[in-house]
Formats: sequence, C-alpha cells, structure tokens
Amino acid sequence: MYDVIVVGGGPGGYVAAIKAAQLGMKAALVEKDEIGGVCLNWGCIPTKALLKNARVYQEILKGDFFGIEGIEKNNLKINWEQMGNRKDMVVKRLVNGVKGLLKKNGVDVFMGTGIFKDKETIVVGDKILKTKHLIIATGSRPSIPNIEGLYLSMEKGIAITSKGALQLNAVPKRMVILGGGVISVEFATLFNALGTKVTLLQRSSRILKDTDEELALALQKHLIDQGVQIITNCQLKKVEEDKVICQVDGKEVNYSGEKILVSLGRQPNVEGMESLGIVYDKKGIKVDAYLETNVPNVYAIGDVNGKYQLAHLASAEGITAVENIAGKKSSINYKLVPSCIYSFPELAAVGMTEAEAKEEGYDVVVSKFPLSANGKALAEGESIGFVKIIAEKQYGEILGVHIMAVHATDMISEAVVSMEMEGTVHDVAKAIHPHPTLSEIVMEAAHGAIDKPIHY
Amino acid sequence: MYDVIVVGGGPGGYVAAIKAAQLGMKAALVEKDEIGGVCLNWGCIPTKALLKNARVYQEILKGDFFGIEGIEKNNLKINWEQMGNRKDMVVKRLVNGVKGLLKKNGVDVFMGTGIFKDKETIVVGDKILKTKHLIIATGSRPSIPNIEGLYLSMEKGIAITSKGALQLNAVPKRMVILGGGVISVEFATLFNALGTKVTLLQRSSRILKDTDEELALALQKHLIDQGVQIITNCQLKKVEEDKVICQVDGKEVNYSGEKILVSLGRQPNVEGMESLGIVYDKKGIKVDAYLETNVPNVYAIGDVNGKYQLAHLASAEGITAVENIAGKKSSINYKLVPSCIYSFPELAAVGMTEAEAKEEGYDVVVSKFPLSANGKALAEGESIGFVKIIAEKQYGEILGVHIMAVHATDMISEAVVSMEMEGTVHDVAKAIHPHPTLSEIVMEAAHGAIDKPIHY
Amino acid sequence: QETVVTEKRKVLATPVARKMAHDLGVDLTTIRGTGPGGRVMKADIRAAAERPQTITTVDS
Ligand SMILES: Cc1cc2nc3c(=O)[nH]c(=O)nc-3n(C[C@H](O)[C@H](O)[C@H](O)COP(=O)(O)OP(=O)(O)OC[C@H]3O[C@@H](n4cnc5c(N)ncnc54)[C@H](O)[C@@H]3O)c2cc1C
Ligand SMILES: Cc1cc2nc3c(=O)[nH]c(=O)nc-3n(C[C@H](O)[C@H](O)[C@H](O)COP(=O)(O)OP(=O)(O)OC[C@H]3O[C@@H](n4cnc5c(N)ncnc54)[C@H](O)[C@@H]3O)c2cc1C
Repeated sequence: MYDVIVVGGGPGGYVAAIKAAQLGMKAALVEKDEIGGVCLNWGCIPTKALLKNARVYQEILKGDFFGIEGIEKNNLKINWEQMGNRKDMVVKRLVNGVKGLLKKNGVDVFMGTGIFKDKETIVVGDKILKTKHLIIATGSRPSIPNIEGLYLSMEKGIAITSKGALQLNAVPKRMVILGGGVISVEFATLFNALGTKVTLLQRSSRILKDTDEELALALQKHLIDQGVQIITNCQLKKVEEDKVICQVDGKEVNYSGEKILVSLGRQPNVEGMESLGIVYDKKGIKVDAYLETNVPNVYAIGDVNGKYQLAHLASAEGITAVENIAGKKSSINYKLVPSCIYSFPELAAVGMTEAEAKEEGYDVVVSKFPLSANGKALAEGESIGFVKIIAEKQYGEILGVHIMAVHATDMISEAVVSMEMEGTVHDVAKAIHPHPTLSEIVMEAAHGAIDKPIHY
Repeated sequence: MYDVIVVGGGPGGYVAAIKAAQLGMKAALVEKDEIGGVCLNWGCIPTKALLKNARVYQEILKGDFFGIEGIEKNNLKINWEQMGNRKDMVVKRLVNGVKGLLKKNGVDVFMGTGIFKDKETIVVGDKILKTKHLIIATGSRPSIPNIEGLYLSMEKGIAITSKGALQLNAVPKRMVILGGGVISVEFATLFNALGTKVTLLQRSSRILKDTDEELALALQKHLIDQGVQIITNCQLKKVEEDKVICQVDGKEVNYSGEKILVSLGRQPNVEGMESLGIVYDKKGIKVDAYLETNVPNVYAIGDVNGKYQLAHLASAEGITAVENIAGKKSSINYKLVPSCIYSFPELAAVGMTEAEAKEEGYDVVVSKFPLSANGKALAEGESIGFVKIIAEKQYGEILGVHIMAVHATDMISEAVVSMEMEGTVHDVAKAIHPHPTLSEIVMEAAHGAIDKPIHY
Repeated sequence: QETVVTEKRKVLATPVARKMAHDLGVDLTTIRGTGPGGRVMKADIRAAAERPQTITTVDS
C-alpha cells in the first residue's frame, strides 16, 4: 500500500513523487513513455537548447559588428544534425538526472500505462498497485482541430506538431505555423533565425492573446522586422497537402510551406478515468484550491487540470498537492505565476496586465522604461525592449510586471519574489540594483511609478 | 545662488544633480573632464562593451558545438579597432544621453575644474558660483604604489592603468596584471578571451579578497583552467621596463609582458579642499549616515567617500544626499549593496559572506545549488557555477546571496529586493520561479535552506 | 511562582501589511501571519481590522 501514487512523470508528477518521498511518504510514480514528460523531452528543454543554437548563429552573423573578422557568411552552414544531437544530449542528461533523483529519494518507478481501476488501485502491466492517495499528472497533448485536409497532411508528414518540429531531418526552407501562442512564437523565432521563411497564421488581431497587449504588439512588430510573415485575422479553411487555405479580410488566400506546424492549443489527457468518477470538462480535471478533485484523496496537477500550461506551475502544484496530502492546507496564488516566451528578445511577465488591472477596478499607475536608455543594454548591443510596471496607487503595491528584454526570463523572478512579499514600487526603487545591468530598468520603472526615473 | 552645486559629473554627481532638479532645486554640476565620470567613460561601460565582444568571440570559437559549420578558426581575426569603435560609440551615446537629461531637467552644467573657495563658493574658470549646499562627487583615481622602476615603465608606456588598457592600439601578446581585485579579474577575463597570455600577480593567497571565499576560489580555478596564469602570495619588488620582479615562496621570480596593467586599488580625489576644513583620511572624506561631512551642508558621495567603489552605490548616495538636503532623513543600508564581477561566468553577491555571517555571531544555515543541475544552464551550454544562500536559522532571514553563473549580474537583483524587504528563504522558496531559467537555482537553494531542494 | 519570559519576536510583515496596519491602527505584534514563514500579509491585517475589538484587562 502506497501513501501516494503519481500517474504521469512530467514536471508535475516527478516533482510530486520526489517531494512526497522527501516528506517520508511511500511513493510510486507511473510513466508510460519518458520520465520528464513533455517538458523535458519535447517541450521546455529541447526548444531552449535549439533556441540557444539559433542565438549563437545570429551572433556569428553579427561578428563584424563585434569586431571579429574572418567569417565568410556564405560558407556558414547550419548543421541541424549536430544541433539535434546537442539537444538530445541535454535532454538525456536531465532525464537521467531526474531518474537518479527518483531513485535516491526512494520513489518506486513503474514504466507503463497506468490504468485507473478505482481511486485506490492503479494497474501497470501485470502489477496491481494500491494507494491511499492518488495524484493525476497525465499532462496534455496538442489539439488537432477538425480542419478539412489537416489529418491527411499530417499523415503525409507535412503537417506536424511541436514534437515533430523537434525531430525534423532538416531545416525547412518554408514553414507555415498555425496559431500565434507561445509555442508558435518560439518556433517562429527559432526557424526564422535559422533561415526558414516563416509564415504565422493567427486567428485574432494579434499574437499572444494572454500577454499584455503592448508587449505582444512590440514583439509582433519586431518579428515582422526580422522577416517573419504574420497574418492576423486569419480564418483557417482547408489544408491541401502543403497548402493552407484561409480567409483574410473576406478574401481567400493561401500559404504553403515545406512543413506546416500545427500549434493551436493543447488538450488534457483525461482518457480512461471514468471509473474514478472524476469531474472534468474540455479544459481539464476540476480541482479545488487544494488541488483535490471531486473525489476525496485524488488530486490533479499540471496541464491536466487545465489552469495554465506551464512547467513551473505543474511542479509547484505537485509540491502543493503533496503538502496537502501531508495535512498542510497549502494553496497557490495563481496571480503570481510568471510566464515566459523565449523569443529574441525574450518576454516575461507576472501578475496582471494593464487591461486586467483596470478591469478589476484598481486605481492604477503604469510606469515604463526602455532598454535603449540602459547602459548594459547598449554595451551588449541588445537595446530592444522595455519594462512595464503596473501598481495600485494607494500603497504602490505591484500588480504586474512585464518585461521585453534579451534576458527577460532571468529578470522576472525579481518581480515574482517582490509580489510574493506584497512588495511596493517603493521597495523596488529603494533596492540598489547593480550597475551596469539590465535589471536597472526595473528599478528605474519603479522610480517612475513613484515620481520620475533618473535616466529618462 | 544655487540650492545645490555638485562637483564631479560621474554616476554619483550627475544623478545627484538630476535628482535635485527633479525635486525643484536650482542645481549646478561642475565637471572638469567628461560628463559621466570614470564609470561611463573609462570604467563600467567601456569594459562591459569590450567584454561582450570577447564573449561573442568565444561563442564563435564554439560554433561547431552549437551546430554552426564553416568557420575557419585560423582565419578569424580580432579587429581591435572595431571593438574600440563600438565601445566608443556606446560611451558617446550614453554620455550624450546624460547630457540631454541634465539639460532637460534644467541643471546648469559648468565644464572646468571646480575650485573650492569656501563651502558656499565654487570657482570654475572665471565664474564664481554661490550655493546653499555642496555635494562633493570628485571620485577616485588609480593608486600607483611606490615600486622601484614602476613610474619609469609607465612613462615608457609599458605599464598602464585601466584607462590605458582601454586605449591600447592592439591586443597585447602577453600581459602582466598587478593586483587581483575586481578590475584585474575583468581585464584578465577580457584579454585572456581575446588570446593574450595573461599573468596575474596577487599579493595574498587568493584573488578577490572581498568576495565569498568559495566563489573566489571557484572563479580562480576556472580562470586558471581557461589559461590565465595566477601567481598568489606574490610580493612585488621591482619593475624593469617590461619585467616585473617579485618574490614568491621566498624565491625571486620575474614575469614579463608587452604591457603591465597596474590595478592595485584606487585613491580618492580629495585635493584642493583644504579651504573647506573637511576631514578626510587615506580612504576618503568622512561622512555621517546622511552622507554629510563634518562641515554642515557639505556632502560627499561616491568613490570620494571611500566606502565602496561602485557606480550604483555612488548614484544611490547621490539620491540620498539630495533627499537629505530636501529635509528627509534618508540613509543607505550598506549591507544591501550588491557587487558584480563580469568575468566568464559572472559573479554577483549581496549581503554577508559565509565568514562574515559567522563572525557576526549568527546561527547560520548555508545552502548551495549547482548550475550543473539546472535545465536552462545545460540547454545554454553554460553549466559552470552555483548559488549560495546564507540565512539565519530563527526566521530564515536571508543574510547573503552569492551567485556564480553566466548571467549572475542580472540575477542578483532578486536577492537585493528580497533582502530589502527582510525576505526569508520561505518567501523565496514559495515564489514560483519560471522554468526553464537560471533563476530556479535561487529557489532551489532556498528550498535547501528550509529542508531539501527538489533537484539535487 | 514561575516567571514567563516572552521572547521578543521580530515581526515579519509585508510592506503593504505594515502600511495597512498603520492606517487601520492594527498592532502588528498581535497578528499571527499566514504568509510564508509566518509573515503577516495584508489579508491578515484586514481580517484583524474587521474582527470585533476585544477588551483586554491587563494586570499590573
Ligand atoms: C514545445 C513546447 C514548449 C514548451 N516550453 C515551455 C517552457 O519553456 N516553459 C514552461 O513552463 N512550459 C513549457 N511548455 C509547457 C510544459 O511542457 C507543460 O506545461 C508541462 O510539461 C506540464 O507538465 P505535466 O507534468 O503536467 O505534464 P506532461 O509534461 O505532459 O507529462 C505528463 C506525463 O504523463 C504521462 N502519462 C499520461 N497518461 C499516462 C498514463 N495513463 N499512465 C502513465 N503515464 C501517463 C505522459 O507520458 C507524460 O510523460 C512547453 C510545451 C511545449 C509543447
Ligand atoms: C575599469 C573600471 C571598471 C569599473 N567597473 C565597474 C562596474 O562594472 N560596476 C560598478 O559599479 N563600478 C565599476 N567601477 C567603479 C566605478 O567606475 C566608480 O565606482 C564610479 O565611477 C564612481 O562614481 P563617482 O561619481 O563617485 O566618481 P567618478 O566616476 O570617478 O567621477 C568623478 C568625476 O569628478 C570629476 N572631478 C574630480 N575633481 C573635480 C573638480 N575639482 N572639478 C570638477 N570635476 C572634478 C572627474 O573628472 C570625474 O569625472 C569601475 C571602475 C573602473 C576603473
């Protein structure tokens, strides 16, 4: 009899299993495919490894500017195979690391599909496992909408999902990306930087609908400047092999690509749980503030509960669920979950957008500061972007921070921790930020929210 | 009659002048050389611009690893002139930016040496300026110790200071660096990366005496691995043109270089202030907690007060002095001043070192987490380094954070803001850090200070 | 007779909680924080301000 069985070995599940073991529980983890889930194997990590390669390529192309001579641009060649090998090595090392951690912490790992018999019984192959608590962490998979011809194109290997894009044999000459969410934007960045002619088709009027409008539009403009073709207000009609037929401004237009990347959202893996009597909808399994489902002692964490699709949130939910199993009443403040986009430059945000804060009725002060007025940004030759702080007026409490900058994803944690402690713009302004760093823009924007920034 | 005259236009002085004007004071700034001071013209900014070039060069050399083919390493050439031009353009743009800000805020700028007549009177050329308050922000210059033959070598242009190193005609084949402080380490990093054979001579048993020992030793080892020759416990005896004669382990040894970089500390610019009756010593002008000198209404900020030699502190002191002139009782918590070293990888720290915390009698918990267990670090191919959090046991209050990592300087602000708000390891552990980022190591170390990290 | 020595604990409170406590006249030292590590959050102050005042008699 286990204290906890976790089904699904992604960043939600494996973290939950390790945490449970660390708290002294007898824990098992069931995974049907690869330990590490989407995140380590076909998500966060492989994409970031490839993006790094693309970034290095872009820097090499700018060698002259940085005073490095002797690079024959015409002789440069993308060795996609080597890029893939490096990516695979990184993934392998991390997956092995996680396996080691599971072992070290004494988690029993069962490889195979977990079949949900009842809330206390999980069957894996010929093993019947019994448990007091169950954590469902089965994750998500791409949604493939019912567009005429799309399945056929996928069967022919022309239309692909993000997983397929990570396993291509070569860098495609032309690629059409369906969808304008985070994953689409990251792949557009990647392939555009590697020389692919990318066309991104977006249903609504701009990319990145969950991102603060000002940042999303700034990035959209920058992507276009960098050569990505972005078609907004575009209704998909039909796919004919390598051709996507759609309607834009009332006219039928078509775009073709060697590959068509389908990135139109993801759906929860909820199949096979009928026997548990768990309540779920299209978005995912319903949970309460403590991540417990309608069935007592059964929890659902990560992508499968449909809140957000973020690996760090999956992990945090894993820890939280386990703490609740241990009797603590632990919950997550979903207003303080950061999200990142690894475009060039990066976007990172936490808290409310300007629009959300106004909608919620806050008396809002908005302060912005551009990278172009920051010494480090100029010294690095990376001066595109800005920071935007949204605070409420009475105390100056920070409600949201949005950053567009080359290292935005490393910078946002300052904002997360500040907001975790209900920090105000006064605190951030008073904290001496080192010079010269990009993080000074956060301090300057905080000054601007109180009074005036110095350098603008 | 001015409300404030600021003498010295570095990051201390120009920020003070702008802040004074923003608060409605009539303000003047006196600068004898270049607006922006050491920091913008011959310090923080030009060094970081050059370091970026060197970093790009290093990435280019690793092109194969990142899957970029067709770079003939033998054909690569450092175009030092272009590197210098880019650096100069960055400096010029920032200096012009500051000039624009001074103008926009209505600060009167006087170019020329400020002569201190009395505490109310500054003479610049043929102008006699009167003021109610005076801020001394005259900065510092390199100390040149009285070593036999050193002046002669300087006269011959072989021995140079950091300013000289920024104005070299070519990348030297061999360079000897005297001293193992921050500036020495940054130049060692720079020239070593550009192919110079660098020898660093250090009096004590390790480089970076103010840095946490563990980090300093880790960087020292890494620099040696990268090809820098570091001679510790080295007593300088004599310089003979391009040869430095010293004593190591009781034996006389000598090292020679095309250039000898003298980086043995800096001394305050306190000359010509006798008429003010200001108290100062070898380190600098004495000030109280409000940055006021022994002479009422006369303040001293930045390098000239000898506290630390950090541009961001100079600026913060500038703002603080002006706030005090405006009647606020404002002061700086010197325990919360971050310091950064832009080596490859970078070091950044705030608060106490492990040794300091123990000396002060704290019941200390120390938690470390390595980059090699961080997904983003591996994806970037930058997995050297670690974070070290020092907290006290009772509340878990963070006393010091020390980071060695490729983007450490952008990451340290999270720690500064946390400590500014008396944050604990509980707050930092609870704050959801985005995945995959280097900043996750800070969260993991916080978990480790409470209990156990997940990924180690 | 036993003497009770109450250790003077430092109050961990968020910046907003501190200001709000000041504005609402709540004594921070009387609040049990619900934040990480027992930190007093603004919600704790709001709850305390809404609680009916209890009259305490102090023995001298
Ligand atoms: C291309 C791409 C890039 C991304 N980049 C980022 C990023 O940079 N940052 C970020 O935060 N998020 C990113 N994400 C999202 C992130 O990958 C997910 O949010 C995260 O993986 C969710 O974790 P999880 O544990 O909930 O589920 P998953 O990672 O989906 O893991 C679920 C696991 O459960 C297993 N499983 C399912 N059913 C069963 C069963 N019945 N029995 C046994 N095992 C089962 C699956 O095989 C899988 O391994 C990205 C996603 C994609 C697709
Ligand atoms: C190579 C190098 C790299 C550095 N890198 C960094 C770094 O990365 N980060 C960091 O924080 N710090 C760095 N520093 C330190 C930083 O430059 C100083 O701490 C900072 O410049 C101090 O600012 P300040 O305003 O006190 O004085 P300064 O910048 O020294 O400016 C003083 C100004 O006063 C003027 N002046 C002096 N006397 C008079 C007079 N009588 N009348 C008129 N004008 C006068 C001078 O001409 C000068 O412009 C570096 C220093 C060096 C040398």
